[in-house]
Amino acid sequence: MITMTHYLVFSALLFCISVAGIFINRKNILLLLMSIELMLLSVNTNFIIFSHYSNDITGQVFVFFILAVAAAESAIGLAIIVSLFRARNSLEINLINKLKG
Amino acid sequence: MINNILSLLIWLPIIAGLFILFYKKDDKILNIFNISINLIVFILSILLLNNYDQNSSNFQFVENIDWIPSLNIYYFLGVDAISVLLIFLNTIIFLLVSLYNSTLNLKKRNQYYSSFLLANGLTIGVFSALDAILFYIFFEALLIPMFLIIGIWGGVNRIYASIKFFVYTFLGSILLLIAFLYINSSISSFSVLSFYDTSFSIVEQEWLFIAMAIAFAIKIPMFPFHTWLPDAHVEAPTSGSVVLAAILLKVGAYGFIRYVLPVVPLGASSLDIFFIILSLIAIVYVGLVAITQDDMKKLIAYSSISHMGFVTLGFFLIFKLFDNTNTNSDIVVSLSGSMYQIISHGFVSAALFICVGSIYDRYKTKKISDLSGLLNQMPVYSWFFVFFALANCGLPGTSSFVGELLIILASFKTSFIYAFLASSTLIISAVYSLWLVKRVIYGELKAGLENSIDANFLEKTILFVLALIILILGIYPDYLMSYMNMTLQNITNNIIIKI
Amino acid sequence: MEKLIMYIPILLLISSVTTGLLSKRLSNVHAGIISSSLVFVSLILSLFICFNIFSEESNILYDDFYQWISIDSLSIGMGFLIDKLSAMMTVVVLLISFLVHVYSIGYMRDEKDFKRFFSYIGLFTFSMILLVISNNLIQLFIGWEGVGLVSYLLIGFFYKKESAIKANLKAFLINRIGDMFFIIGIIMVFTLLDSFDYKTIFLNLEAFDIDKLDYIYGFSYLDIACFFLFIGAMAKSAQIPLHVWLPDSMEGPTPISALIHAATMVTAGIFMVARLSPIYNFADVTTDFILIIGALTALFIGVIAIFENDIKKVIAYSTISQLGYMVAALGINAYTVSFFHLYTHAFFKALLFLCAGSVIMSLHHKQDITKMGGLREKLPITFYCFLIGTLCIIGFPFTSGFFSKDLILEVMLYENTNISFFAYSLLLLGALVTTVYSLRLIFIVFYGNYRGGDLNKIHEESYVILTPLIILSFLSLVSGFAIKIFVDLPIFMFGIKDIHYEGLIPFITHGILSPASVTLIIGFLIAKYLYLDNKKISLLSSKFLVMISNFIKTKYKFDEFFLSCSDLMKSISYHAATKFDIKIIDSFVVNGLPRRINRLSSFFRSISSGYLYHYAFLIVFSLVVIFGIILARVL
Amino acid sequence: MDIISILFYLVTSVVILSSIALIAVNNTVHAALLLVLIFFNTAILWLMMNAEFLAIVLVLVYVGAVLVLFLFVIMLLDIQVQKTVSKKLYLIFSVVISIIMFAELYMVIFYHDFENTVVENLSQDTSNTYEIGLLLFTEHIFSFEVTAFILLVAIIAAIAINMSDRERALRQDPAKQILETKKSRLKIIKDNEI
Repeated sequence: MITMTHYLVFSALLFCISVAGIFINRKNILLLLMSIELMLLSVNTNFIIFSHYSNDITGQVFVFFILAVAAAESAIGLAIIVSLFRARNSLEINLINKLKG
Repeated sequence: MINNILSLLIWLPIIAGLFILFYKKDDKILNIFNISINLIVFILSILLLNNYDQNSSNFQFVENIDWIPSLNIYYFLGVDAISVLLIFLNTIIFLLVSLYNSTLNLKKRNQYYSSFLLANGLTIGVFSALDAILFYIFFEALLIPMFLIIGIWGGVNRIYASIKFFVYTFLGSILLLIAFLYINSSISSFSVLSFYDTSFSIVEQEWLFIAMAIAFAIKIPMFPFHTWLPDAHVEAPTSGSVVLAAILLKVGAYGFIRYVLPVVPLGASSLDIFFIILSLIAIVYVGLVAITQDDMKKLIAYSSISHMGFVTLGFFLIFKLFDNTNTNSDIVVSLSGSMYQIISHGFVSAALFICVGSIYDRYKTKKISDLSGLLNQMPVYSWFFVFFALANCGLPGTSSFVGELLIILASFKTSFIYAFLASSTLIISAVYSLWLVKRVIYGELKAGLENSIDANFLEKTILFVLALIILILGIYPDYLMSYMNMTLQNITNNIIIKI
Repeated sequence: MEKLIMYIPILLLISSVTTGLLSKRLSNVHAGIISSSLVFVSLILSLFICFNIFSEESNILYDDFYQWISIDSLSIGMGFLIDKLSAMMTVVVLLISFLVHVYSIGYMRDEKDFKRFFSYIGLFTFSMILLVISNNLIQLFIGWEGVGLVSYLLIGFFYKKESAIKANLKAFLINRIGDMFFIIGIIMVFTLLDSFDYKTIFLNLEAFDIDKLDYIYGFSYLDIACFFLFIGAMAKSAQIPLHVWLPDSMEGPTPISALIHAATMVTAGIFMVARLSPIYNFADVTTDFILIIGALTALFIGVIAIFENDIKKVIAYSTISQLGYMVAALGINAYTVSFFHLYTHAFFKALLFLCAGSVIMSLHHKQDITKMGGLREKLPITFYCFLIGTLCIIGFPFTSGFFSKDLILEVMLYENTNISFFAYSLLLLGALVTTVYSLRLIFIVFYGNYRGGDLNKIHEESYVILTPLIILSFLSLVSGFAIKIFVDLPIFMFGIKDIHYEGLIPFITHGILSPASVTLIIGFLIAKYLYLDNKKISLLSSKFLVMISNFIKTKYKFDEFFLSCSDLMKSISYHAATKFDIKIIDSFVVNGLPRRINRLSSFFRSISSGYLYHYAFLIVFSLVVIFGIILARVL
Repeated sequence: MDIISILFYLVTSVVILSSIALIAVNNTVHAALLLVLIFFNTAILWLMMNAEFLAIVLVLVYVGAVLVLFLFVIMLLDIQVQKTVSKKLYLIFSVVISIIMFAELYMVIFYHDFENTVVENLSQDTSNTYEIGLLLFTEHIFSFEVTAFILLVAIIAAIAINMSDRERALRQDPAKQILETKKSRLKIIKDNEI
C-alpha cells in the first residue's frame, strides 16, 4: 500500500537532489535554472500530496498559481541568461562574481 | 522682532546660505551679499548683547514652540550671558572671516560662502538651543559645513583630515545622543531646565558624565583626543582654521558648562581628578609638543589645545574648590576664568590663523624653516603677528592673561602642584610663541621671499579690530566679568545644590 | 592731586601711541620732541607730587583708576599708591627717561626706525610707571611683564642681527622663568592674606597671627611665598643664576641699556622687595638667601667684568654687581639703604652708559675697548663725565656712590651676624673688584695711545647728546647728599629698620676711615699698575691664576647651562611630538582603530565572494542549521 | 504488491535516477530532455493522486512550453560543452548538506506519522477540473487575475531585457549607408608600411 509517507519521502528526496544540483553545478547557469524547476516540482508535489490526503482542493489551486509564476520566472530567467550570454559570451557560473564585495 | 531675535539670528544666515548656492555669476555681488548678511547678523547680535538683562539669571529671549511633542522635542531657544557672549564672539568672527574671504581667490565662491553662512547660523543655534535634541541637531549639522570647508577647499591631504575630523567628532556625539536619550527616558523631557532638576544616582551620573564628557572632550579637544585638530588645521583653508579654532572648539567647552557640569555634577566630581590631570597634561605636554613643530598652523593648533586645557582645568577644579572651602565664590572665579579664556582664545587664535594664512597666501608655505625675516618685507603684518604671538603667550594687558591668572589662582587653592604645572605655561607658551616669532619674523629676509605686498586695507582692518578687542579685553576685563557674573552664579548654584 | 597722577601714565601712553601709530606722518625730530616734551611734562607732574608728598609727613595718596576685575570677594583695581618710596622712584624713572629721550634724539638720528624706538621707550616708561605707582600685586605684575616686553622688543631692535634676536629671546624667556615663580608667589600671598591690594595685604598681615602660619618642610608659608616672589626679582634684577640675559641685552641700542638695563627696569626687583618689605620682614630664611645671592652676585659677576673687552658689557657686568649690593642690603631688611643705592646708582650708571654711547658713536659703533685708547683729548666732555661716573661707582669720597655704598657696608657690618659678616667680606672684596674694573675701563679707553687707526677723525658729538651727560654728572655728584631723606624714608606703612646714622659729617669721616677706602686705594694701585702703566706681573702668569682667569672668562658656564636646558626642552618636545603624539596616539590609537575595523571588514568581504553557489550554499547551510535547531527542540 | 505500488516505485525510481543524472550531466540538451522525462513521470504521480487537471497542465505548459523554451535557448546560444571536473570539496559538501537535509525532512515526516491519514474519496463524482475551476473563479478570482498580470509582466520583461542594448542590435541606417565613401571603407596598405 502506498501511503502518504511514501509520497512525502519521494518529494523530500527530489528536493534534496535539486539542492545538491545547485551546488554541484558550477559550469552552466541553465542547469541551475533546471534545478530550480526541479525544486519547484517537488514543492508542487508536496502541495498535491497534502491536498489529496487531506481532501482539500485549495492546495491544487496553489499549485496552479505556482506553475504560472514558475513559468513566468523561467521566461524572465531565460531572458536574463540570453542577455548575459550576449554580454559575456559564456554561461559559466564561476566567472560571474560581480557581486564580490 | 526682539522677541524672535534668536530665530532670526539662526535662520537668517542659514537661509541666505542656501539661497547663495543658486547664484554664482558675479564675485563682487557675492562678496557684498555675504558681507552684508554677516553684518546684519552681527548687528543683531549686538542688539542681543544690549537687550540682555545681565542682572537676571534666567534664560532670556525664550522661544518655545511645539515641534515633535509626542517625543518631548520642542523648538526651545533661549540665552543666558555665556550664550550671548559666545554668540557675539561667533558673529564677530564670522564677520571678520567674511571680510577676509572677500580678499581671496577662490573656486566655487558661492558654495564657500554658503558653507560659512550655514556654519554661522548653526553655531548660533548650538549656543541658543535649550532643548537637548535641538542642540544635538545643531551640534551635528555644524559638522557638515566644516567637513565641506576642509574637504573641498583644503590642502593636499584634505580628504584624510576631513574624514578624520568628521569621524572623530561624530563618534563622540553618538555617546552624547545616548546620554540625552537616557536622561529623557527617566524624566521624559529634553529641556535643559528639566535636566537641571534631575537627580540620578551616582553610578548613573558617572556613566552619563563619561558619555557626555567624551563627546565634548573630543570637540574641545582634550589631551588624548586631540590629534584630529592639528591635521584639520593644517589642511583647512585659512578661514576654515579661524572658524575651527575660534568657534568650533568653544562648542565643546560650552557643552561642558551647559550640559555636563550642572546636569551630572556628582559624576563629574567623582571623576574630576582624571580630567584635571588630562587638562594639566594638555597644558604642559601639548605645549611642549608645540615647540618643535615646523608647520606654523600645527604649532598654533597645538597651542590652542594647550590653551583649551586651561578651560577644562577651570571647569573641573570647581569640585575640589567646593570641597576645600564650601563657598561658591571660588567656583565662580574658576568658571569666570574658563569663560574668559574661551572668549579670549577665540580672538587670539583667530588672529594668529589669519596671520599665518596670509603668509601662506603670499608665499605658499607654512613651514617655519622656509621663512625668515618677514619684518623686512611686510612690516605691518609682522607687527601684528608679533602682537598676537605675545598675546598668545599670555602677556598681561592682553586678554589671555586674565583667564590664565584666574585659573592659576583657582588651581592654587586646590593644590600647589596644579598651580605650578598650570603656571609653567608662562614659560612654555613664551617659548613656542616667541621662538616662532624669532624664526619667522626677525632676522634677515630669506632669499626668494621678496616681491610680496604688505597687508591691504581690508586685512589691516581685520587685524586691527582683532588687536583692539584683545587689548580692550585685557585692559578692562571687568565688563565681561560682570556681564557673566549672574549667570555663572546661577550655574554654580545649580551645581552646588546637587552635590 | 589724585587727578594729576592719572595724567602721568596717560601722557606716556599718548607719547608711545602717537610716535608708534603716526610714524608715517611725523618727521623724526618732531616725534622726538613730542615724546620728550610729554615725558618732561610728566616729570614736572611727578616732581610736583613728590614735593607734596614730602612736605606733609606720611601722606599717602591712594585710589583706583578703575576696577579691573571684581568677582564676588575677588576684586582687583587699577590704581595708584603714592608714598615717599614710589614718589621718588617715579621721579627717578621719569628723570632718567627724559634725559634718555633727549639723548636718543641725537643718538638715534640716523636710524630708520627712529619713531619705533621712541614708541618703545614711551611704552617702557609707561609700564615702569604702572609698576611703580601700582597699588596692588596684579598691576605690579602687569607693569612687570610690560617692562619685560619692552625690554624684549628693544633688545631685538636691530632685528636683522642674529645675535640681537637671540639675546632678546633669551632675555624674555629667562624673565618668564622668574615671572612664573613670581605669579605663584603673588597667588600665595593672595591666598594667605586674601587680597591683592597692598593696603589690605598689610592690614591683614598686621592682624594675622604669625603663630598660625603653615610650615612646609620647615619653611614657613610666608618664607616660601617670599622666596617665589624673590625668584621673580632675581630674573628681573639679574641675580645669579638668572643674570645671564643682562650682558646679552647689550645688543640693544645704548640709550636703552642706560634706561632699561641699568637705571630703571632692572631695579624693579629691588623696588618690589622694598614695596613688599612688611612681608619680607617675616621671611627670615628667605632674607638670608637673598643676602647670600646678593653678595655672591656682587663679587663674582664683578670679577667677570675685569676680563671683558666690550665696553658696554663691562658696564653691564658692573650693573649686575651693583644690583648685588642692593639685593644684599635687602637681605638684611635694610630696604631704605638698598633703595638709596638704587637711586644713586640710577644716575651714575645711566651716566656711564650714556658716556659709553657717546664714545661708541664717536668711534662709529665700535665697542671693543682694545681698539680704543687715548680718547681723553678728543672727547674731553665725555671723558670728564665718564670719570665722574667712575668715581661714583668706585665710591670715591663725596660722590653719590660713596654715600650709598658705604651705607650698605656700614649697615652690613652693624648687623653683626655670621652670615652678614660673610656677606660683608664678599661685598668688601666686591668693592675692590669694582675699583679695578672701573679704573681699567677708564685707563684703557681714555689713556694711552689710540689703537684703532686715525685719531683725528674723532670728535665730540652734538650738544643734544652732551647735555644729558652733564646733567647726569651733576646729579651723580650731588645726589648722595640726600642721604638723610633715605635714611628716614618710611617704606609704606611700617616703621623702618633702625639704621645707624649720626649725621652727615660723622658719616663722611667714618666712611673715609673705613676699610672701603683701603680697597679703593689698593684697587687704584692695581689698576694703575696693570692697565695704565701696562706692567706685567709674573705672578699673574702663574698656572693657577691663569686657570682661574680662564674659568672666569667662561662666565662660570651659566650660559652653557641654560643652553643645554633649552636643548633638553627642544629634544623633549621633538620626541614627544614625533614619538608619542604622532606614533603612539595618532598612528597606533587613532588611526589604528579604523585599521582594525578595516581588517575585520576585509575578512567579511572575503566571505562574500560574489559566486552564486557560495551564497546558495550559505543560505541552505543556515537553513539546515536553523531547521536542525528547531527540530532538536521539537523532537 | 498491487499494481499501484509497482507503478509508484517504477515512476519514482525513474524520477530520482533521472534527476540525479540531470545534475550530473554536462550536456545541457541531455539535461533538458531528462527534465522532460522527469516532468512526464511526475505527471503520472500526480494522476495517481487524482490531480488530473494539474497533471495535464504540467505536461502541456511545462513540457510543451517551458522546456521547449529551454531547448530554444540552448540552441540559440550555442554553448560549448566544457568538461571540467567539479572540485571534490564542493561535491562532498553538497552531498553532505543534502543528506543532512534529507535526514531532517525524513525525521519530520516520520515524527508526524502520516500513515494514519485516511483517504476519503468524497469527490469522486465531480471532476477535479470542475472543482479547481469553481474555486479558482470564485474564491481566488483576484489571485487569478494577478497571476495573469504577472504573466503579462513576464512577457514584457523578457522582451525588455533583451531589447535594452541597441548598440549591438544589427539595424540598417540608410543615412549612414549613403554617406559611406570608398575611402572610408577601404584602406590601401603598402608593402613598406607593414
